[in-house]
Parts: sequence; structure tokens; C-alpha cells
Amino acid sequence: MSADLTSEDPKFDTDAVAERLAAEALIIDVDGFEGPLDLLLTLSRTQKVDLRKISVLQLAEQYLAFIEKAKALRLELAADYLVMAAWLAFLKSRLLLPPDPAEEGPSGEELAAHLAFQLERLAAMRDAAAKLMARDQKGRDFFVRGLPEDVARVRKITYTATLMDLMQGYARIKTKDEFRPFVMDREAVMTLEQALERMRSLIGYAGEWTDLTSYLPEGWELDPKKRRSATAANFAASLELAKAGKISIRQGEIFAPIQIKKRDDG
Amino acid sequence: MNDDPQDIEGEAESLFEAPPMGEQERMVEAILFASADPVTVKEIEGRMPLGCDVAEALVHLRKRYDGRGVNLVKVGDAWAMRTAGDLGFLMQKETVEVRKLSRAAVETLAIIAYHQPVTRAEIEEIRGVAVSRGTVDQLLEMEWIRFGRRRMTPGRPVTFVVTQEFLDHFGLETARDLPGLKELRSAGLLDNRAPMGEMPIGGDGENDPDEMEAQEGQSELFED
Amino acid sequence: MNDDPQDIEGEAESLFEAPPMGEQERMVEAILFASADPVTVKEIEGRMPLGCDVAEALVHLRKRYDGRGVNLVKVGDAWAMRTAGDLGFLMQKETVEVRKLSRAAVETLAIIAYHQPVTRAEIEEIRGVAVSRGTVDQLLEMEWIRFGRRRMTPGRPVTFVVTQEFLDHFGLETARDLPGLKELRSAGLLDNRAPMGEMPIGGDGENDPDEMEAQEGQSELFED
Repeated sequence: MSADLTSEDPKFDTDAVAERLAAEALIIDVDGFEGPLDLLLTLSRTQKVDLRKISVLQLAEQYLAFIEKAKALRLELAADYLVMAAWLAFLKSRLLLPPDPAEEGPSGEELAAHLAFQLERLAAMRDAAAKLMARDQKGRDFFVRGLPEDVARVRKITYTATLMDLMQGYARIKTKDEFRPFVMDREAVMTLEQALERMRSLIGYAGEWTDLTSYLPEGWELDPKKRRSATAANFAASLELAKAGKISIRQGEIFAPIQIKKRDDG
Repeated sequence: MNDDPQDIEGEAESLFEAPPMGEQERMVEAILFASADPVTVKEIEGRMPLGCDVAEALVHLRKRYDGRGVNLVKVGDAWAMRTAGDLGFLMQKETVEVRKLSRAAVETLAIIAYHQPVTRAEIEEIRGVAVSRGTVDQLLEMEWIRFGRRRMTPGRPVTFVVTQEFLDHFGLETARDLPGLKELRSAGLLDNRAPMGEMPIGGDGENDPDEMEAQEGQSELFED
Repeated sequence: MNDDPQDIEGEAESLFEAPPMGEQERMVEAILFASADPVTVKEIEGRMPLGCDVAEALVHLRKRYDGRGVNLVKVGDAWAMRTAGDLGFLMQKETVEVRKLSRAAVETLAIIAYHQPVTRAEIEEIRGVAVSRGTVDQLLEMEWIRFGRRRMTPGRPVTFVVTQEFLDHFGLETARDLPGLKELRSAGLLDNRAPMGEMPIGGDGENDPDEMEAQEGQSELFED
């Protein structure tokens, strides 16, 4: 940026005191601007015209004057303010000089028009933002249901298993079984429950009087230990069945064989 | 608040006339809608312009919401808007989550399927550990097992059998279609380490009392 | 569910006929009353019996609440019950302190709303100043903006769009209802004009690789 640009500038020598004060106020406020475009928009307001009819040349001069003033006051200006100043100085020269046909790129007028468009757009966005914030707002002007009923999330859990799971599960138990020593210990023992189960399934065939001893499981009569256990269990079971009314039970004399028979009404 | 200028000359005690009843009703409606808790008549009055007849507005409002999806209800001495009782079902959202059955449940189920009808004590005997109430309840709830006949033994314990639902789920026609130990073994699910002589499965060991029971169980399955 | 036996012979595709429209309206009413947030038609449909015409029920319901203290409003593709805007003065108790937004945040929000989908570079071009990360974060956090689709231009920058929460907060049915949108458009102020020549405005961060990374990462998350 060259110094003679400001000396060319007639504004600050001739303008009213009020405008000078306004410009100084701007400079004091330099921190309050959101960048060069914001500053340009504020400066453009002093032209008091529709943004579409703004004089970009005049605006460029205002801006450059502002920058000079700020420099004179030794205010720290961000780099982008200086970049903009340089660009506006370039724009100004383009606008003042007759167009060079050899020059490429947009003309001074096109650049000026774009800057004007940017200012107008920024102003429009600020206006739109103000309108938006002036709308009725939720929680301020209109309200939501104060007592919302939460939708109860009924979480239904469905469990599933595959046939493979089932088989593996069973195989697991059965494999485990083989290594359980106490199972072997109990091999010679028939429980009342086992006997009862067995008898219940067999008495269906006991239409005639049959010896209780014939109900011993196959093979159990050979081993004395097993036979004793099974006989006792079978006897107890037959008493249970007789009590339940499923069978009749008889014994001809002491130590005679005990016989059972299905009860037809049982 | 009041756009009818004629109203202003009204009552002496208030500078401005109360809004028309329709307007009061709207106000009460908005207050009740937005309040987090039921609101008493006094509270509503405190928030409305002077001279409003809140009680009357409530009567109108209650009538307006009569039979709607939301009703105006009295809660103690306060008022609130509540979803109509018959629409409560809309306030539920069901999400279905599929989970794998626990190992304990799978094993219990397998035992019931292979040994049915089977008592809890027998399941415990086979598994070697106590069967938790939760496991059995879960299987009952899933309708994969049900109670069978009571066992005619002291204490008359209940038995468990598998259900038609179970058969459907596993694509079985009867529980007898469950693969036997032989098949399990050939499928590599069992080791060949020990003889399986007494295994009460799929036609091995016809003398085994469990086997007889299992067959009886089959018929029991379909008895009803 | 249906008390008109004649209806049952109706449509072939559904086993049970949908409830009568009056009943459907009640159901939609209950669902919307129960929720503080807007509910989409799809969600409503998901909670109602099969075969209901939610769209029609909403039309009836909207008419019913027209001019009442509580209104049925459309928010994007969802619906909500809201107190009438003119009754806000009654609700001091419910008023929530809205976080005061900085000028930069308000402007950024407006630019996103009016220009959406818009990239960060475009926002910077319009405002003539770099957009601070904090501003965007604040708007994202308030759920007033979200990431939109990536722009299919070099660098594939992410875009920002406003959310349903934004529409709900400002009582807008769609972003098309933004105040003055038509005028701005016809004045050409919403055109996306490329910056000219060496115009020294906006878009500092464009070449910052970190910035690109950050945008890349985020958009992935929100890509729809």
C-alpha cells in the first residue's frame, strides 16, 4: 500500500466533524469487527444508500483511510485487514484507470460488483439471522408436553437354541457321566424311585397274579448285592402301588412268594 | 391479551376484563399441557389474567377431551392431562432380542427331552448339579417344557416333558427322533473313550427303566 | 378392536380391519401427547394397529387442534403437539433459559439454514472470516446442525445442514419456511457464486491437512 493513496484522499480533510468522530469510533472498535468484510459493511452504512447502489470506489477509499488511520494510531491490525487493503488499492486502481485490453481476468467493474454482492449477501444473512432469532422459540414462546409419558420399552427376550446345542449339551453331560466315579458305586443299588418307575410301567402287563421276584431287572438276580437291593426296592414300590390302589398284593403264608396283580379299577 | 376494546369498560375491580371463556379454556389447556406435574386450580389462577374463572374453563376443557385419546383428569386437588386408559398399549414398544439359551438350560432341556417324563431330582442326578428354579421356569415360560404326570412315588414329585412347541422348534416329529448316543458319537459329539452300554437312548438297552419311561413319555406328550 | 362386524369382510390383505378413523385419530392423539419430541409418521404407524391411515388421522387431528391452546405442528417429516405461540406468557414456569448464542454462531446458523447444504469454506466466504471450530461445535452440540453429504468437489468437503431439532425449536415445518427465503432467493442472494479472482475473503483453513482430516473423520460418522 502506498502512502500517496491517502494523500489523494480528500475525505478526511473536508468531511464533517461527525463523520470523523464516527470513523475514530470505528477505529477504537477495531477488535469488535469480524474481519475486513464486516468492517466494509459497517463503512458502507455511512453511504446511506441501498447496498446495490453502493459506490465501491468510495468504499475502497474509506477502507484505505481507515487502515491508514489505524496505522497512525499504531493499532495492531490483523494480517487479513492489510491483505484486504492491498486488494482494495488494486481494485481502486483498476476502477480509475481505463481498462487494459491485454489484461486478463475480471474487470474492475466485475470485481466491484462481486464485492457489492458479498456485502449485500452478508447484510441479508444478518437480517435473516435476526428474523430467525425473533421467531417464536421452543421453550421460550411455545412449549412441549411437560409430562411426557415415556414409551415403555418392553424388552422381550427370546431365547433360542439349535438342535446341535441340545445334542452337544446332552453329549456333554453323558461324557461327564462316564467319569463320575460315584455312579459306579451306586451300580448295585436300586432306589425306591427307580423300582417304582419300573413297576409302574410293567404292571400294565400284570393281569394275572405274578411273583414279585419276577419283576427284578434282568441280571440283577445274579449278583446277591444287586438282588437284595432290587428286591427291597421292588417290595417297597409294590406297597406304594398297592397304597395308590394300582395293584393288589397277596402272600399265601409267611415266607411264601409275594404276588401282585394289576387292579382293573386302578 | 384482549383484543376486544368494549370489554375494558367492564367490571370495576379489575382494570382489564378477563378474556372470553373460549380464550380462558385455551390458556388452561396450554398450562396443563406444558406442566410437568398436575396443577391445582389455585396455581392455574395464579398464572392466568385476573378475573378468569378457571373452574369453569376446566369444566369446558374436560368435556372437550371427553372420549378423546387424552383426557383431563383430576389428581387429588390438581388437574392433569393423561392418555386415555384404553390406549395404554400404544405407550409400549416391544423390542425382541434373541439370545442363546444358557448352557444350564440347554443341558436341562436335553435331559428332559431324552428322559421324559423326568423329575427335578432326576435331572439333578443326571447333571450332577442342582437345577436352579430359574432354569426350569425359563424353559416352562418358553413353552418348551411342561409339567407331565406326577410321579407315584413318595412326595409325588412332578415330572417334566417336552412340548409340541419344542418339537416344532427343533423340527422333530417326536422326541424319539432325537439322535441317539450312537449318532452323537458318529457325529463326533462324543468321545469313544468309554463304553456306553447302559445309555438309555434310542433303542439301546431295552431293559433300562429310563428307556421305558421315555417311551411312556412320548405317549404322554400327545395324550391331550 | 373393531365393533362393526360388517367391516370384517372388507379387505383381503389384512386379517383384521383397521379401527375406525375416529379411533385412529384418538390413538395418534395419545401417541403425540405422550411425546415431548416430534414423532415421525413411520414411528406412529409402527405403534398403531395394522392398516391404519396415519396421514389421514393427522389431517383430522390438526384440524381439531386448530386455534386451540395446544396445536398439532409438523416438524420436518415428524409431528408434535406444541402450545400455541401466543400463550407463551403463561408459561414462565416452564421457560428454559436458552443458551445465548454469539453473533458468530447466530450468523453461522442462519447461513447454514439458508444455504444448506453448505461447506465450511462457503460459510467463511459469506461471512468473510474464518469459522471457529467452537462455533460449529456449539451448533452441533445443540443439535441444530449436523453433517450433510460430502460435496463432490476436490477435497470432498463435508457440508452442514440444519436438523429436525432446529426446525422444532424455531417452529418451522420445513427449511423452506424460513423467513424471507423466497425474497432472498429471487434477489439472487442464495446463489452459490464462486469467489472472484484473488478476492481475499474467507476460507483460510482449506489447505490445512489437519482440518481436512478432521472433517473427513466426522463426516464418515454422520454420512447418511
